[in-house]
Amino acid sequence: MITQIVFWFFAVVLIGSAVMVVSARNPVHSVLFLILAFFNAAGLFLIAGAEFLAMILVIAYVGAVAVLFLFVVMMLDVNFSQLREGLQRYFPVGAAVGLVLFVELALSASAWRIAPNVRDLPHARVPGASSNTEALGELIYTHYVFLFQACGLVLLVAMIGAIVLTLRDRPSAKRQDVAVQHARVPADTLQMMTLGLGESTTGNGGFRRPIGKSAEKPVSRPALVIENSPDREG
Amino acid sequence: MNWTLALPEIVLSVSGLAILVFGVLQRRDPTQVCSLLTLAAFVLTGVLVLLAPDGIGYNSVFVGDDFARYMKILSLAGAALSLILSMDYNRREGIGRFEFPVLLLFSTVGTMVMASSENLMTLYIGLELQSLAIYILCAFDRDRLGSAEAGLKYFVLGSLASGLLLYGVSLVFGFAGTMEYRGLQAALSASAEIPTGLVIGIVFIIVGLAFKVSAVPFHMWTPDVYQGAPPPVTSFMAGAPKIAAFALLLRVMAGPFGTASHQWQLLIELISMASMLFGALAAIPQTSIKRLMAYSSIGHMGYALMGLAAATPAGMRGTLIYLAVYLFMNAGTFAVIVAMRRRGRPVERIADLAGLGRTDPGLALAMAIFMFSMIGVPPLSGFFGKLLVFSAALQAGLPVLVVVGIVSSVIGAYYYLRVVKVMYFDVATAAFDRPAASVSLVSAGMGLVTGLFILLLGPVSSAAQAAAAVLFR
Amino acid sequence: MIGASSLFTVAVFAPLFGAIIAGLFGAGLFGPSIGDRGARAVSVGLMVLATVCGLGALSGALSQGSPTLAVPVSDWIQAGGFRAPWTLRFDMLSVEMVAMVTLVSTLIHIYSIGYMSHETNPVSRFFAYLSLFTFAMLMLVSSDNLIQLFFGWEGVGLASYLLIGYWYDRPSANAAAIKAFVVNRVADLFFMVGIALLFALFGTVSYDNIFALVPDHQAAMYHLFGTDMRAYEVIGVLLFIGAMGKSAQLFFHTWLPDAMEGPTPVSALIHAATMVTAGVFLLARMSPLIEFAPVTKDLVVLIGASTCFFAATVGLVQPDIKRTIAYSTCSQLGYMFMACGVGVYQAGMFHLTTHAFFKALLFLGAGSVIHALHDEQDMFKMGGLARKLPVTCAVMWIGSLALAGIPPFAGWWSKDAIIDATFIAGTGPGYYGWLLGSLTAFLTALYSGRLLFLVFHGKPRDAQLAEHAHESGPVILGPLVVLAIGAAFAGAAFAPWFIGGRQAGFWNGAIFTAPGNAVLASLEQVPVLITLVPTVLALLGAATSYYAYVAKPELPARLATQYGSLYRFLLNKWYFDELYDRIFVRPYEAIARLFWHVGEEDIAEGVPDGIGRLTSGGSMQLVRVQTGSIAVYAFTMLIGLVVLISTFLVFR
Amino acid sequence: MLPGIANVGLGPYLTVSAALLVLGVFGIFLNRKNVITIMMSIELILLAGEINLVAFSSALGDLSGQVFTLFVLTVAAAEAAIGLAIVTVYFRNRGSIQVEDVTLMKG
Repeated sequence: MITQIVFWFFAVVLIGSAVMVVSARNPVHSVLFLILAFFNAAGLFLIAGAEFLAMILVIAYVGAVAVLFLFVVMMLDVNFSQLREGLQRYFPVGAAVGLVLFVELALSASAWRIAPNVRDLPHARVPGASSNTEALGELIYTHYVFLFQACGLVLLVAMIGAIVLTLRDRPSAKRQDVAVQHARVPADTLQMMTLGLGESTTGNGGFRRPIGKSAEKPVSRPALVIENSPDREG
Repeated sequence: MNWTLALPEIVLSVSGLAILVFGVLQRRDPTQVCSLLTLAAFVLTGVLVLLAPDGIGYNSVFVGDDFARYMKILSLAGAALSLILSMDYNRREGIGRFEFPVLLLFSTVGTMVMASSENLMTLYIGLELQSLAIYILCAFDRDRLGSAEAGLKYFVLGSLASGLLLYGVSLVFGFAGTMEYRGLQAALSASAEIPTGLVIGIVFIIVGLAFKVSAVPFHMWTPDVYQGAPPPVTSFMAGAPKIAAFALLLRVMAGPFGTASHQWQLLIELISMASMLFGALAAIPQTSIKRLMAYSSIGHMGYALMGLAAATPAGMRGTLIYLAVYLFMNAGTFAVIVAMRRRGRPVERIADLAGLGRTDPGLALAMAIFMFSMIGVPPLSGFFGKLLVFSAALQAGLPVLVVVGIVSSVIGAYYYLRVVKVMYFDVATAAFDRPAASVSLVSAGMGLVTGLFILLLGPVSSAAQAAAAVLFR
Repeated sequence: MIGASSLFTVAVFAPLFGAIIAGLFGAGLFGPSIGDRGARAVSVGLMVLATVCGLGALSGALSQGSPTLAVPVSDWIQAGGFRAPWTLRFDMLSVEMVAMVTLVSTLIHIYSIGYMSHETNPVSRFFAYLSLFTFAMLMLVSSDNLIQLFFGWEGVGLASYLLIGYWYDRPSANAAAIKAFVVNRVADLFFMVGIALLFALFGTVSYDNIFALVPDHQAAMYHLFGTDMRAYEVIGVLLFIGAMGKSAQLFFHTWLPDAMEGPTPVSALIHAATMVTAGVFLLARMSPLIEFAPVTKDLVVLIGASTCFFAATVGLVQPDIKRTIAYSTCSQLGYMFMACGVGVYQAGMFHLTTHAFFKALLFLGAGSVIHALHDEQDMFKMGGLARKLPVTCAVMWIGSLALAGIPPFAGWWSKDAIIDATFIAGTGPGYYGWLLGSLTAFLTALYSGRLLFLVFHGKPRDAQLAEHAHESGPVILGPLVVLAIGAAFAGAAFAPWFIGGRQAGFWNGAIFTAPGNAVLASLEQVPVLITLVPTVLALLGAATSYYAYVAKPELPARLATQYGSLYRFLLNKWYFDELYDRIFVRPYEAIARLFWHVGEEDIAEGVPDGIGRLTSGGSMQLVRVQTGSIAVYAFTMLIGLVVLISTFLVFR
Repeated sequence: MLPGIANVGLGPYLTVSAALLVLGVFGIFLNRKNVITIMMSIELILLAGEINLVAFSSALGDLSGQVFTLFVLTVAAAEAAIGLAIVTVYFRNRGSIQVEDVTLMKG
C-alpha cells in the first residue's frame, strides 16, 4: 500500500514537471523542472529495484547533463521577453494525434503478460551478487564489455564534437602559455638603464613594452564567412 | 568466446584513436596526413572484414556472417569515397581540420557495428555512434549558417527518431522477454498470437529506421539537410548510414520478426509506395541539384524497400544489389556536385550545369551516365537494381507496388533527363574551376562502375545472394 | 556453316566499332582526332562491310536451308538463378532482318554524306549516332534472349533520343526528343514487367527455353483486379504494349510525327529499318507465345486496324511533306500488326521488308526535295518540280506507287496478302481489319497521289522557290536509285520466299504457326473478287487524287471549308496531343506545382498560417509541406507513426 | 518479479512512460519558443524509454534491461553535449535560437 502511494506521488510529480518542462515560458524554469522530473524518475527506479541507476540518474544526469543545459541557456544570453508563447494554433490537431498515440500505448500496456516461453530465453542474472550495483558491474565488465566499449566511443565522439564545433582560437583572447612563462628570463623583459639626475623616462623613449617570443600570436582564419546566396533560393 | 569476430571494428577504432592522438600532437596542419591515414585504415579494415570469421560472440550481441560482410564492405567503400571527396572540398572551403576524418571513421565504426548487430542493444548503440558523428559532420562548416541549420535540424529530428526507436526496443524487450535476435525469433514463433505491445514496438523500430533511410513520411529532414551540409558529408549520409539502416531493417525484419512478416509487409509496402511517388513528384520543381538529389534518394529508398516488402530471399537480394548500385551512382553524382565550383565558390543550381557537355565533356559524360542509370536505362547499373526488385515484388504477389514503381519511374525520368538536357543542350556558361584529381578520379571511377556494371553483376549478385541466404537461415 | 555465322557476327558488331571510333575520335574527345572526314569514312566503311557480311550471311543461310544456330559471344550476366549468356541467334528471322537493316542503313549513311554536307558543325557525332542506332537495332534483332532484346530495345530508344534532338539548338527538337523518349519509356516499362513475368513464370529468359516450356504453362493464371486472367494473355498484352510504344501504334503514336524534328536521314532510318519495326519483329519473334494468347491476338488486330485507318485519315490533310510520310508509316505499321494479329507473321515480316525499301526511298526522296528547296517542307508551296528534279521525281513515283499498293510494285504484294489474310481469318476482329484495311488502301493511294501531284506537278505555287531548285548530287541520288529498284521489284522477287510456296523451307521454324492456324496456307483460296477489292480501291484512290489535285485543284479547298470541323479534326490528328495534354501533362504539372506552391506559399505566409490551414483543411495537406520548420517535420513523423500503428492494429 | 514492482504492477509504469513519451513529442512539435526546450523534450522521450526498460527488467527478472538503461544514459549524455554544441554554433551564426527562425532551407 505504502509503495503504491509513493509510486503515485512520484509519478504525478514526474508528469507534472514534464508538463512544465514543455510549457514553461522561461527556459531556465524548464531546466529546473527537468531536474525535478529526473529526481522523481529516480524515485520510480528505486521502487522498481534499480538502486544503482537511480543514483546514476541523480548524480550523472542532474549533476552533469542538466547543469550543462543550464550553462548553455545562460551563456546564449537569449532575450526571454522576445520569445513567443507556444501552444497556440495547432494545439487541437496535435492534441488529438497525441491522445490517439497515448491510448494505443496504454491499451497495449494493459495487455502485458509474461511471454509464454520466457523461461527458455537466455537471461542476464548474476546469482551471487549481494546488490544491484555489484550485479550490474559484473555484467557490464564481462558479458557486455563490447557494448560498454562502444559507449566509450560514443562519449569520445561527443567530446571531439563539442570541441570541434565550439572551440575557437580568437586572436584577442588572453591565453596562458606555461612553457613561455617558464622560459622567460629577466633579460627578455627588463632593460636596466641608468638615468642621470633629472632625466625623465620620456627622454629615453618612455616605458618600453617587453620584447620577446610571447609576441607571437596564433593565426586564425576570419571568423565570419558570408553566406552563399544560392542557399536562399531553395 | 571468439573475440576476433569484431577484429575489424576493433582495429578501425584503435586506428581512429591513434590518428586522433597523432593529429593532436602535430604542430603543422595534419589534415591531409590524417585523411590519408584514415583511408589506409579503411582499406586495412576492408581486408580484415573479408578475413573475419563467422559466428556469434560477445555474449550474443555481435554476429559475423556473409550479410554483415557485404554491408560492411559497402559502408567502408562509401565512407572512403566521401573521404576522398572531402579532402579537396574541405581544403578549398577552409574547413580542413583533422577531426573530420576521425569523426567519419567513428561514424563508419558505428555503421559496421549496426551491420553486425545480433541484439537490440547493439542496434541502438551502433546507430547512435553513427548518428552522433554525422550530426557533428553536418555542422562541421560551422561558420556557414546553412551548415549549422542542417546540423540542428538533423540533430533534433534524428534524436526524436532514435528516441522513438529506443521506446520501441523497450516495448519489444518487455513483451518478448529478450533483446537477442535468436531469442526474439524463438519467442515470436512460439506464440500463436503476437501481443499488441510487441506489434507497437516493432512499428516504433520501423519508424526509427525508416527515418535513417529517409523513407516517407519520415523523410522531411532530407532535402534541407542535404542542401545545408557540406557535399562530402551529404554524400556520406546518402551512402553508409542508409546502408547500415537497411542492414538493420533487413536483419531485424527478416530474422527475429520474420515469422510475423505478413504483419509488417503492408507497412513496408505503404512506406515504399509513398517514398517512390513523393521522391518522383516533389523533385520536379527543384532548382538546386542538392535538393534534387535529396528527393531522388527518397525515391530510390522506396525502390530498395520494395525488395524488403517482398519478404523473400529474392527480394532481399534485390534490395542488397540495389543498395550497392545506388551507393556508387550516388558517390559519383556527389563527386560531380563537389566539382561544381566557379571562381573559388561552390555553385549548386541545376542551371549552373548548362553547357557542361562542351566545357567539361568528361564530367558531363559521367553525370549523364549517373542520370540515365538512375532512370534505369539498360545496360547501366540502375536498370539491374530496378529489374531485380520489380521481379521479386511480382513473384511475391505485389502487383500494385510494381505498378506504383513503374509510374514513379516514368515521372522520375523527366527530371533526370532535364539535368542531361541542361548539360548538353543549354547555352554554355563559364567553365567550372578545374576539379582536383581526386574528385575527377571518383567521378570517373564511379562512372565506369555504373556504366560497366554488367561486368560486376556476377560477383556482386553472388555476394548478395549469399548475404540474403543468411537472413533466412 | 561457320562462315555464315561469323559473317553474321561481323555484320552485327561492325556498326558498333563505327560508332565508337566516330564518336570518340571524330571530334578528338579523348586523345587524337581522326577528323570529320575520317570519322565519316570509318563509319560508312564499316557499314558497307556490315552490309556485305549481312547479305553474305543471308545467302549462306539460304544455301544451307535456314538452320537455327546459337552464335556464342561471351558469358554476359550470371546472377543467381538469373543466367543470360551473350549469344546471337542465327535463324531466318534474324538473318533476314540483319540483312535488311544493314542494307537500308548503309544507303542512309551514304545519303547522309551528301545531305549533311551543308552543316557548319562537325558531323562526326551524327555518324556516330547513326551507327549506334543501327547497332542497337541489330542487337535487338539478333538477340538470343529477352534481356538482350531489351538492351537493344532501350539502345534504340536512347539513340533515337540523341538523333531526334541532334539539332539541339532548336527547342522543338529538344521537346520532340524528350517526348519520344518518355512515350517510349511508358511503353517500355510495361514491356519490362512483361519480361519480369515471363521470367517469373518460366524461370528463364532465353527464347529456346521459353518456347520449349510454352505448352507446359498454358493453364497458368494470374489473379488480378478481382478476376482470373490467363498468364499468357497478361504477358502477351504487356509485350504488345511495349511493341505499341516502339511501333507508334494508336495511343502511343504521338511521338512519331514529332520525331520529324531530326534530320531527314534520321527519319528515314527510324521509319524504314530501325525502331518502329522493332514492335512487329517482337511479335514475330515471340510468335510461339502469342499464338497461345487468342485475346491478345484479337487486341493486336483491333489496334493495328484502327491505327492503320486513323493514321491514313490524318495523313490526308497534312501540309508538311515529311509529316504526310510519317503518318503513312504509322498506317503501314498498322497493316503489319494486323497480319501478326491474325497469325500471319510471315506476311507481317514481308510487308516490313518491302516497306523498308519504299519508305526509306520516300523519306530520302523527300529529303532531296527539301534539300533542293532550301529546307522548305510545306507542300502547298511546291509544285511543278518534275522538270527541275527529274530523278527525284521518278523515284518518288516508284516509291509512292509501291506505298499505294499499285501492282506490280513491292507494296502491292505484301499489302494484298495482309488484307486477304484478315478476310480469311474469318473472325470478328479479322473482318474489322479487312474493312478498315481496304478503306485504308483507298486513302493510302489518295494521299500518295496528293503528295506527288502537289510536289511535282501542276504549276509552281512559289515561283521563286521553284526557280532556285536544283537536282541533288550523285551521293544523294545513288542510294535513291538503289532503293527505287528495291521498291519496284522486291515484292515480286521475295513473295514466294516469304509467303508463297517456299515459305516453309525459308522460315524453317523461325516463325511459329499454331497447329490450328491455317490462314497462311489458305491464302490462295481467297475468292478472286475479294482479292481484287484492295487493288481496285487503290486505283480508285489514285484516280481520285488525280481528279482532286490536277483536274480540279480548287476542289480540296472547297471541301475543307465545307466540312470545316472534320477538316480541323483530321488536321489536328484527332486531337490526340490535346487530349494527352489535358489528361496527363497538365495534371502532372499541376501536381508538381501544388507540391511546390504549398511549400512556397506557406513560407510566405509563415508557419502559423500553414498550420492553421492544416488544422482546418485536414492533415492530408501535411505530407506536401516542406516548410523547413522543425515543428512541422516532427509533426509529420508523429502522424506517420500514429498512422502506421493504427494500420497495423487494424489490418493485422 | 521484484517486490516493489509486484506491489505497483507493471501497468502504471508503462502508462507513466507512455505519458512522458507523448509529452516529449508534444514538446518538440508544439514548441515555438526555443531549440533548447526541444532538446529537453528529447530528454523526456529518452527517460520514457528508460523507465520502460527498468520496469520490464524488474518484472522479467532480467538485468539486461538495466544494463541497457545504463548505456542509454551514457548515450543520452553524449547526445545532449553534441546537441548543445550545435545549438551554440547555430546561435553564433544566427543570433537567435527561436524555432521559427530555423527555416533558411525549405521547399
